[in-house]
Amino acid sequence: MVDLSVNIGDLNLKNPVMTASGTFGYGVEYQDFIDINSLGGIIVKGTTGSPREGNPYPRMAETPQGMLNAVGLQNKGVDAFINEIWPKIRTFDTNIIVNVSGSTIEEYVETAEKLALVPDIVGIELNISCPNVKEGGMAFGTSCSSARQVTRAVRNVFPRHLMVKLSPNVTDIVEIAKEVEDAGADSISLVNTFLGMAIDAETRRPLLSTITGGLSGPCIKPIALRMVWQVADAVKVPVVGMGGISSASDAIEFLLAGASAIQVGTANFINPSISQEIVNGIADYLVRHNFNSVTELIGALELD
Amino acid sequence: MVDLSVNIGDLNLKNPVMTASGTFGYGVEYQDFIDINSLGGIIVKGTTGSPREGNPYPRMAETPQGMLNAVGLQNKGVDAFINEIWPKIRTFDTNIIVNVSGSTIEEYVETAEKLALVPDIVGIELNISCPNVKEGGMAFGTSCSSARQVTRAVRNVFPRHLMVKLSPNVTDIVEIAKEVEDAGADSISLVNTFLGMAIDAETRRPLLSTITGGLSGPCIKPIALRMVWQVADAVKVPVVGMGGISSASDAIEFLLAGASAIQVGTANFINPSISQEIVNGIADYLVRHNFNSVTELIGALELD
Amino acid sequence: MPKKFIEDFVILENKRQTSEFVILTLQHPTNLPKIYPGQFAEIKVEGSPNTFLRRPLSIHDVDYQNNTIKLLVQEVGEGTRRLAAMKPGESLNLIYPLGTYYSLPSSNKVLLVGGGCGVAPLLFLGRFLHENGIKPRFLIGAKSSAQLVELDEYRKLGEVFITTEDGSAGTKGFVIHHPIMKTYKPDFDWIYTCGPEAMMKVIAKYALKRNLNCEVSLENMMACGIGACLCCITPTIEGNKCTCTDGPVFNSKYLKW
Amino acid sequence: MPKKFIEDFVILENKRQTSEFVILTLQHPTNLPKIYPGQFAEIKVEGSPNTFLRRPLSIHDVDYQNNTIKLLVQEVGEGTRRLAAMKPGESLNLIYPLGTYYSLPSSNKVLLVGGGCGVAPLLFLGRFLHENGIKPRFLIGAKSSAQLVELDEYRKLGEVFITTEDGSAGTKGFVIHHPIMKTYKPDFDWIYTCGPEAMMKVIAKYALKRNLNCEVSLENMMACGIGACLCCITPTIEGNKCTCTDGPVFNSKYLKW
Ligand SMILES: Cc1cc2nc3c(=O)[nH]c(=O)nc-3n(C[C@H](O)[C@H](O)[C@H](O)COP(=O)(O)OP(=O)(O)OC[C@H]3O[C@@H](n4cnc5c(N)ncnc54)[C@H](O)[C@@H]3O)c2cc1C
Ligand SMILES: Cc1cc2nc3c(=O)[nH]c(=O)nc-3n(C[C@H](O)[C@H](O)[C@H](O)COP(=O)(O)OP(=O)(O)OC[C@H]3O[C@@H](n4cnc5c(N)ncnc54)[C@H](O)[C@@H]3O)c2cc1C
Ligand SMILES: Cc1cc2nc3c(=O)[nH]c(=O)nc-3n(C[C@H](O)[C@H](O)[C@H](O)COP(=O)(O)O)c2cc1C
Ligand SMILES: Cc1cc2nc3c(=O)[nH]c(=O)nc-3n(C[C@H](O)[C@H](O)[C@H](O)COP(=O)(O)O)c2cc1C
Ligand code: FES
Ligand code: FES
Repeated sequence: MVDLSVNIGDLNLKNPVMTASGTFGYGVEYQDFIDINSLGGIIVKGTTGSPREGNPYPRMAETPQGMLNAVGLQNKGVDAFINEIWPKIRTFDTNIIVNVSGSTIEEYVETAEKLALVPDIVGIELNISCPNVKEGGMAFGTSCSSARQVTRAVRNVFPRHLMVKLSPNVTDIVEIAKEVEDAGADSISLVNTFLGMAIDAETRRPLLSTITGGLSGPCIKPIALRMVWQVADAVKVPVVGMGGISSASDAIEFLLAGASAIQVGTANFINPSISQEIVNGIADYLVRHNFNSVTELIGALELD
Repeated sequence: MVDLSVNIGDLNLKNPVMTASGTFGYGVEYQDFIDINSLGGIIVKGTTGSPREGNPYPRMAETPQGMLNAVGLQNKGVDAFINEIWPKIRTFDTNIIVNVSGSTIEEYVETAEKLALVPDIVGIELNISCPNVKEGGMAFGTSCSSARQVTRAVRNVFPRHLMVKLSPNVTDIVEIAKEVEDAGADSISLVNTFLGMAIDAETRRPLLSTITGGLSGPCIKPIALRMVWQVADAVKVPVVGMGGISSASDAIEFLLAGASAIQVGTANFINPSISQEIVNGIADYLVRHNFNSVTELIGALELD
Repeated sequence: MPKKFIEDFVILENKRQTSEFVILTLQHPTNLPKIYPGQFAEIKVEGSPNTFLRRPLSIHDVDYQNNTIKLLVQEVGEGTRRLAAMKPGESLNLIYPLGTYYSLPSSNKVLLVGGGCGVAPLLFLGRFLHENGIKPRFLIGAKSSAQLVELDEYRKLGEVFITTEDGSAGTKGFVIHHPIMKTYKPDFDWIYTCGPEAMMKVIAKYALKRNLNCEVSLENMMACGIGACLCCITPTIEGNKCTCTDGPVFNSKYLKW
Repeated sequence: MPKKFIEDFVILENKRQTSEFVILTLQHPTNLPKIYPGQFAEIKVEGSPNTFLRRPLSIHDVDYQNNTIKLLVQEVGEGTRRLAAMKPGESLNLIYPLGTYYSLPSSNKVLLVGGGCGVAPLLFLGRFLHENGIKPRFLIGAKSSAQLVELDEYRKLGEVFITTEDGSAGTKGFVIHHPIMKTYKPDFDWIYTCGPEAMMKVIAKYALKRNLNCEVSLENMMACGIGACLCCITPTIEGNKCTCTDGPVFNSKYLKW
């Protein structure tokens, strides 16, 4: 039997396959299609200090091998998450990581503090990269100083695993990654969505209520893979890669580029069983290529 | 008859459809497929001070709705361009713009000076955004100060139309666009390719000899369109939009976002007649929607 | 929530109705799960390079005997064009059955109002009502007679009224202009509607004013269809709700229309 | 340069040869332009979402009488799998004829060496030589007899020698191990080869050493196929050359091998 388990800092994952925030609900939505417990982890929907209604409809547009979304962090807020949602999902036998979003450092800190009080929440993913909110969000992830500030502030109040999720909408992602590592992140996940736009030529109107939105799906994979490769090469903390992963082979590419684990996002919409199929596909690959452990693939890209 | 002509500063184009540098050779390669003279303009392959052999094979990888290239500015140098190539193409009845690339400001300036001496070259496109060369290239396009410096230096020696082509691999493209406008650009074209990467999971090797390369094609369209919209809104000089344009409808989206003209790149590889088909498609659209002139579409995106 | 499935169906028949509409009959190899009228499927369109996401389509009819379902497809873009071109023997992957469904009325005087491809769920709903001892009446609106589909099927289940915008069949005008709209309560006090949003809004207002029960079925853009992405929301008096799980069938009084 | 065309062909026949190979016969509605052996077409693969660029394939055979061309397709990935699944009546868009071609030899003692899908241009070349009064000999290498395709067609044109890696047909080993390779000059002084690069390199070295003329056909990755993108280069003694316009057929002595 091949060994699929990986460690991301102090988190032990059954396998390197997690699901990306905002694309997998709270896991329960996918229970009819896969065994949630077979995954390495799930990252739940972005959670904010107060409840949010998100952006107006339309929030979605299809693009070549991808989609734009402008959900804008619709969620019931951290209190409702802890009181209503967490009790229903905490019994899943996988790592459930709470994606934390906000408009101000105070909001991030307040949310993280509340989650810190729930001892069985093993970790949070700090979303400093959401392009779909008017204030904060991506702004934190596109400057070194604010990325550092928000990471350090949350680090101070959250004692368990702190994953920080980077925005790809930057000139030099390595610079930001290093700041975040320095400020105390236990791991770094990337990428969030790219800021994009879509227009209906016939009506001459934007397809999203917010005009711009976040681009995800296979179309972004080459850029995401490049960024993961650059960041994994530059930081010591583990890197969690994502962006367009839709097959075991895509996942393996991210591992080869240096990711210790991966997240599956938009692909869940097209095939709700894909995350489990990717777990199986990685196992098959290891057997076929005579590896004993998936850790042998991490950063194993062969250069001359 | 609808009026398809547009002006980009002092350049008059029969129609807003040009072809993008590096994707249309010197025009002659496409003569069997379309009437070159039916285009608004063509931007020829990146030209440097000295001849360049470019990067080793493999230089290309297919990606979801896109491709990566790592050609690396292979060209015969500006002298050969002026003496051997220009005489063969100067009789085309369209705007032929020379894409100028380099590793140092001196190289850019030297190339532009030589081109300035050929009076019937109507304009150059300054490529400060090529991701495929070790030195210079994209580096000039990702910092405000170097973008300003190289633009100003070339402006000083080139008296005719100076289009500056921006890199999308930046946090804030508007900032760079404003610098370039300020430094004397007559127009701004965007976007060049996104830095990306591709790996063959089976061989565990990069698919490009240079590991990373430039991503182009429909996959990048949503991001390119967003950037064009942002830049067109922020600068006074005309904007030339590109990135994944493969149909008349794509072209119209860029015009609506504020581009005064567009360039067709990767799509030429898949359908060598596409540029001419786009010209016709725009004309049809204008008739169908009761416009008299294509200029009515420029920046005509309807917001509430 | 009833269980959802991802499964391959085989196309048994592709029957063209008009220049825009086809009806696909799909067969499932084993017993179908219980499906309710108003529910839909998310369909993977193969061989259509620009169709990235699945496409939501109503379940148009169900035959538990033969394990078949029908889809009524209106060709509007690349995805539906590809679906409409599918041939018997080809296979199609569905996530189904999804979403809420029309509720059983507490009255037996019901009117089903459909327009455009919005008629899709009404045949199945009509059959369901009929099986439950309720005789539905149908009011179907179209641009012109050429867009009218399967009238004989509806007629098997109940009375059918028609409006066309050009007057080429039935009453000229929109559904709201049909004389039957004047005879609510005696004739009906429960309305089910599906069709263009503008039409449904008119019907919903009409029903509200007269205190008639009204259920509408929304066709918002969807990415996942299973409540995971929050793209398909519609504003309700209880906040934003997902059209794919809290809908597509809503009681119109909850909608912020 | 002869003129290039973008045109739709209709599939007349899809004939499976082995588990990996099919031969497609495509018909053009009007007269074909002149095509030379070694030239190729860039083919648009429809209905294969992950096949973005065209696929280069050699012209395997030409019939000017019936305006048909043949393609020998080896299934290696999504694009070639889709092509291999095409049915008569479907249409296929080609940019053709592209690239350089094998030159007419100054000798009439020629050996055509092919391996894998590299045999594709050799049938047409053999026919061309035959029509020009030259009797070609073929040396064809494969992994095993199951990979050998269309031997009878080659035999109509000249003598055929076989090697297989597992010895299941002909001489066991690689093409270079075949006894005929010992009898150059008397038997041949001109070699045309197409196949895996490793094989062609061995043949090219062999030819260089013995001062035999040798033309090879490269299968570099291509984006445009018409000399516009500079993606397909191969290093030559005169610098980087495009495989699609300066090749695919090169005299091996120019290559930096
Ligand atoms: C719950 C539900 C049930 C539906 N039932 C049916 C049905 O039974 N029969 C039927 O023909 N259609 C039905 N639709 C609409 C159908 O989903 C869309 O027409 C289809 O997705 C368009 O895909 P396309 O690729 O052909 O068009 P595209 O090329 O994607 O778009 C063409 C046009 O259709 C619009 N469109 C695209 N997706 C949707 C969408 N999800 N909803 C509304 N408009 C859209 C676009 O804005 C565009 O103007 C239903 C939609 C929903 C949400
Ligand atoms: C001038 C020329 C003539 C050719 N003639 C024939 C022919 O007659 N019959 C035939 O079956 N094949 C021929 N090929 C090879 C053929 O083009 C590739 O096998 C095909 O493009 C692969 O497409 P795919 O989508 O099936 O595979 P992909 O999924 O794209 O790739 C599968 C594998 O094939 C490799 N590959 C992809 N594209 C090429 C390429 N252009 N050249 C070489 N390897 C590639 C990939 O690296 C990968 O390992 C020729 C290639 C060239 C350049
Ligand atoms: C509909 C949608 C909603 C998302 N919501 C969130 C979110 O709440 N928080 C977050 O950090 N990322 C969010 N993302 C980003 C994804 O987690 C992921 O980073 C991105 O989609 C790229 O991966 P993919 O290409 O595999 O989808 C969302 C993405 C989509 C498509
Ligand atoms: C093969 C290739 C070569 C290119 N060479 C150049 C170049 O020499 N100079 C330049 O400014 N841009 C070059 N580009 C970038 C294109 O001009 C264009 O900016 C980019 O491809 C985005 O447009 P598209 O998506 O329509 O292709 C090249 C692109 C490709 C694909
Ligand atoms: S479509 Fe994803 S939540 Fe409704
Ligand atoms: S494939 Fe584009 S130059 Fe050869």
